[in-house]
Amino acid sequence: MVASAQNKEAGSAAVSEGVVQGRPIKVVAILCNWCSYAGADGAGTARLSQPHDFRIVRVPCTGRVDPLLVFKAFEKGADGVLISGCHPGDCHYSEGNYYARRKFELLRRMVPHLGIEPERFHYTWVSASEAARWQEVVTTFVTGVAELGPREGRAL
Amino acid sequence: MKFLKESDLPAFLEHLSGEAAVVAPAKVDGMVRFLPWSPGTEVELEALLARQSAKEFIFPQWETFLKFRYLMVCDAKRPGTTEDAKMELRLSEEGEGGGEVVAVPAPAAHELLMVGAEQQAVSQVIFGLRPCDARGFVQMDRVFGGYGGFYFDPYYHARRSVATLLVVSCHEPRSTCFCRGVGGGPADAEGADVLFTRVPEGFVAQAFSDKGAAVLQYPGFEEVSEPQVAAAEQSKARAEEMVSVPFELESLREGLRANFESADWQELSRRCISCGTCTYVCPNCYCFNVTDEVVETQGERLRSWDNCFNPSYTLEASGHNPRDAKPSRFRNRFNHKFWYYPEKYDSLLCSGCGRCITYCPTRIDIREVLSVMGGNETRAAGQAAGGAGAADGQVAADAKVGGDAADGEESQHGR
Amino acid sequence: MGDEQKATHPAAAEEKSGASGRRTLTFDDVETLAAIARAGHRSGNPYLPEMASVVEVIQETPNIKSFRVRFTDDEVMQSFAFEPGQVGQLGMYGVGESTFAINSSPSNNDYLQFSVMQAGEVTTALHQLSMGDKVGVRAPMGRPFPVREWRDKNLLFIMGGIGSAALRATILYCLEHREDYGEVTILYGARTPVDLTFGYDIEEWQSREDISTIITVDAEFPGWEGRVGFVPTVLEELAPEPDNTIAALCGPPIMIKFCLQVLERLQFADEQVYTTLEKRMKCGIGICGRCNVGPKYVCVDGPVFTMAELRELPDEL
Amino acid sequence: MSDRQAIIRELAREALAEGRIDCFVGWGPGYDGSQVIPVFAKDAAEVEELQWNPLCHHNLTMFLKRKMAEPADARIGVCVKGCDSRTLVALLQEGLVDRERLYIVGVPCDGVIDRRKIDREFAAEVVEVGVNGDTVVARTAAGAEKHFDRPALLLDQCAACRFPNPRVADDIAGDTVPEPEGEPVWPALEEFESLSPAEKDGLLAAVFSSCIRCFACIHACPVCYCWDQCVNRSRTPALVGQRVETPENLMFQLVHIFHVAGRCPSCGACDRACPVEIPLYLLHQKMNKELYDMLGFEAGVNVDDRPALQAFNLDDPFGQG
Repeated sequence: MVASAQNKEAGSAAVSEGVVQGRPIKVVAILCNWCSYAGADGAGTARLSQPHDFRIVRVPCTGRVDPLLVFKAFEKGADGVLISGCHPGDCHYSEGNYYARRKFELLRRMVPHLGIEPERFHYTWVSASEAARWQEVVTTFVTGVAELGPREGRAL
Repeated sequence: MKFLKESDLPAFLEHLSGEAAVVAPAKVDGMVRFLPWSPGTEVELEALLARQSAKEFIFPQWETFLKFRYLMVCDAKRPGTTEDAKMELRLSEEGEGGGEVVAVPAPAAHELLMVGAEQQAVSQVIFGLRPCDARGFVQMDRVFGGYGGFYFDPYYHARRSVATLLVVSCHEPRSTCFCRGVGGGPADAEGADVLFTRVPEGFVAQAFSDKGAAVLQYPGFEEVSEPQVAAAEQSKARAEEMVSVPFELESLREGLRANFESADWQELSRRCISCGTCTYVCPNCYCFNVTDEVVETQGERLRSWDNCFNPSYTLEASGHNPRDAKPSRFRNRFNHKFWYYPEKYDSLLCSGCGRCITYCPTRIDIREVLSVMGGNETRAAGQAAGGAGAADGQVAADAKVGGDAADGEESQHGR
Repeated sequence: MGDEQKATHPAAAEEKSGASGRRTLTFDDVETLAAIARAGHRSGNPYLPEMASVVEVIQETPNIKSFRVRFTDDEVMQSFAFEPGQVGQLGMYGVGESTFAINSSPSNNDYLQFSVMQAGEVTTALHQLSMGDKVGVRAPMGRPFPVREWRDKNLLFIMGGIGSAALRATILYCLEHREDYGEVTILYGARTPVDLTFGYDIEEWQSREDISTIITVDAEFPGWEGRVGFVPTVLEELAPEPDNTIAALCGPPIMIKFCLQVLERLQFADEQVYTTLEKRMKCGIGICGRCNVGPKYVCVDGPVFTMAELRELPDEL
Repeated sequence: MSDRQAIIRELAREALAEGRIDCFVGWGPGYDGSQVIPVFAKDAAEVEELQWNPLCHHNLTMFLKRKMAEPADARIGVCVKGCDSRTLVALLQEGLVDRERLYIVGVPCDGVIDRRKIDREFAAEVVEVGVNGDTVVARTAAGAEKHFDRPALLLDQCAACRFPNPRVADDIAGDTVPEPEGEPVWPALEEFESLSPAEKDGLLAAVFSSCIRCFACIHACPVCYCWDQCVNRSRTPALVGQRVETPENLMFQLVHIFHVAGRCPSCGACDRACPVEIPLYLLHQKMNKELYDMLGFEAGVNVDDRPALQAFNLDDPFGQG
């Protein structure tokens, strides 16, 4: 994640008020309702500091998340997409995230192929009790995207 | 009649690009396509046909009809009159020009809806058209030009009236060309403002309209010499020879009318995959769709190409689809071109370029379909009207069917 | 209304240049029709809707609402003219447009009424309209019922379900010029009494002496004392006299199919029977190519057709 | 080569004569001697039209998918090459084709000629392509001729083909050809994968700006079977709008590519059907390369496998983080 020095300095300075190079970065976080959404909620109630410029989409299960929704988000101007669900094995629907895991791994390998920097897409697992882990996951991800700055893709 | 040296062509186009956008065929990684021309790009006239006709430059694949925007205007600043609303629009930093305030909210309403029609037409010069491409525009002009007392399309008309069509007659027609079969020809001037014909070291140019005459004022043109005129005539005659007339035009409309329920449509459409390539590479197909595209509170109503092979083209909200089965959609394309359109607009909707044959993924052959439906050739199994040979066999026998293009009612109007 | 650029009409220009003759439609000549149709498009741009706002919403049945809309520009509202049977495109910016019969009376310059059954994307969005909301209207369109030609004839209106919306304007026109016509019979059927639209009209029509109104529902329904039976069966029992009578039909295809058979048995000639078709439409002005039945476009050559004309067209309804 | 053609005709004639099938789908003569078309043979005369030669590039499985066969319950005989058979296996894996009404004639294949490589060498129209041994002769109507050596003319994917013999068949036309060993290779991707993100973005933007949304790639794809209900035409959800330009054109193709993930064997039918020659292999071959790296999975190889994304196992070697 080597960002040019100038970009890095601008990135970290600007992330506090969420405005980078004149346009606020847009990050979409797709969270599964049973674990990651609850974890993020927990982080919120525990007043753990986290960047505030990302939008959460709550889904019943990451197994339902169609990879095309991620590409559609990028096409409509998202600068970063994070997907987080239950740890494999804890899925409320028992096998949702096993299917999801394969789809997102394929997605993770195809996103760079379209000229989108790899750091702009990440999928992971955060359980309902791991508020601290959520804070760490979302902060690193959003800071990483902020450092890259708004995306000027022309293909997607 | 004037003469232009081959070497002067780039200068001629550069002169034209002074006040108009020039479009010309160019070869880009193996494919010849009509592309915006800029000085220094080489015009490709060797290959006969560009991959698609130049239709998209006058009837673009998508264009904006109108833009709209919902503005939530809070009471404090609620404009009392249209003037205030316009002022408020100009002040709001993201209010771009072009939008015109047409509605002032009724006292109770708090929503301001602004609508602005989009109509800008860049004048264009399209060089390197073939006669079949130019004829495509003539046939579309009738639809969009309100022929027969129907409606008039300002978007198409705005572009068409400022477009100049420079046609280059064909030197080596392809086996899939059948312009003479539909009342045209490899050197036909219908729709052309200037017709160029290739002769040794240059082109003989003849104007056919005021726009054409204006183009010929360019000083680079020289007086044409007798041998050059003769060479042009000879090249036209030679090209005329090479184009076959694969089906009978005279009885075609009646044949299509009589064969509406024929099982042949099922046979002929078996290998069709109902995609729509034939209609999008065709210089004449003009059917379109109108959709609203909105992001949050602003968007536009836009027109985009559509085609009767699209399964949801006639799908009604009730779920009923009058043309649900593939053969009925397949049939509609040929009926529209050789029966429905002629009945309403008194000309054919096909100029015989053959692109629909060349670029169809399974090579559906319009000549075969029309000779079967025209009732003058029983359907030989898997046999294409124009082709015979096996891979290791002989060249396609040029099936001469019905001799020269009969001067039936359609082709007279088509002239 | 957008740019005021007045586009001259090349068809008129072409007219002078002697292009082959204009194709005359079977009823009135094209001049009046084309002039009426274009009256609504002041800017010369037939794709640009006229802005209107909803003044009243009537819940006719659980899935049918009538919207009374008034053009925002009062001058347009006053000068607006249409013939009974013509249609209009009612649209919401951001969703799209759909074609509906204008079913308020042609003499009413206060509002236009469109009845919308919820079926697809646009109609579902229209059903969320409330007072004061803005809509786009492109009207009038299409070929109307030739009410002037029907003078001194008996009229038989046969309607099913939402088909009533297509004939209401014509019925209102004929009732306003009642003396011009012979006997007027209205046969209107629906699946259940709840599905009967225009309850406010039905009472008035049933109370009038000079017309006979028969309302039927498909099957017994608690609390319904009126007639029970499918429209075609009731039509058979009614056995109207064919001579000097015009039948105007609109309803679900199955009803039209059986009613036509009944009318045929009653010796109604094809020229006497009119219907108004419904197709998927986009431009509404005879250009985009999709609403054709054979060579005829339902949006400009129709939606009103006589059975004689429909028999000539290929069977792809 | 012609003995395979003779066997195909023989098998088709028998199947039709014994009434086991209603029609036999194969390749037949096109409108000139330089190409073939899919042919639906229903009687002995039409069977004589059937051909087998290196020009037979169509994947005839596309005629077996939903709402394509006429009538829907017709019993169909079909010719399939190696790659075609993998798409048929993919359909069979999901039970989307009734195996009972199919009579599958497998055709061992040693490479299909890429017609575009010939056309690029000529300005005029090529009207005849003759193949004898390892040389290919292409001629225009005016008689201009060019000779090519056959391996150079093959489709790129044929050079890297791992399954030239049909994966499923009732009968095989002639003896099988040797199958290459070793890992799959993706030569066509190397150049693109070496580009920087910005260069990839620029190249894809240019390539997909010429897409005309004609749906030929989707309708020609045997495993893209929603085709008349395709989400690319729907407005609910509106994944793709009607602005026919790059971002939505690429989205349009991603809908196709990701819906066939794990079922598409990169047979190239979409590349060949595209009228504006968009290199779709950049997407579907890359997807198949990644699926192989991830799971060692190759689409449409065994009828009783599950497509990659419709199955899982607990210890998938990724997604731990």
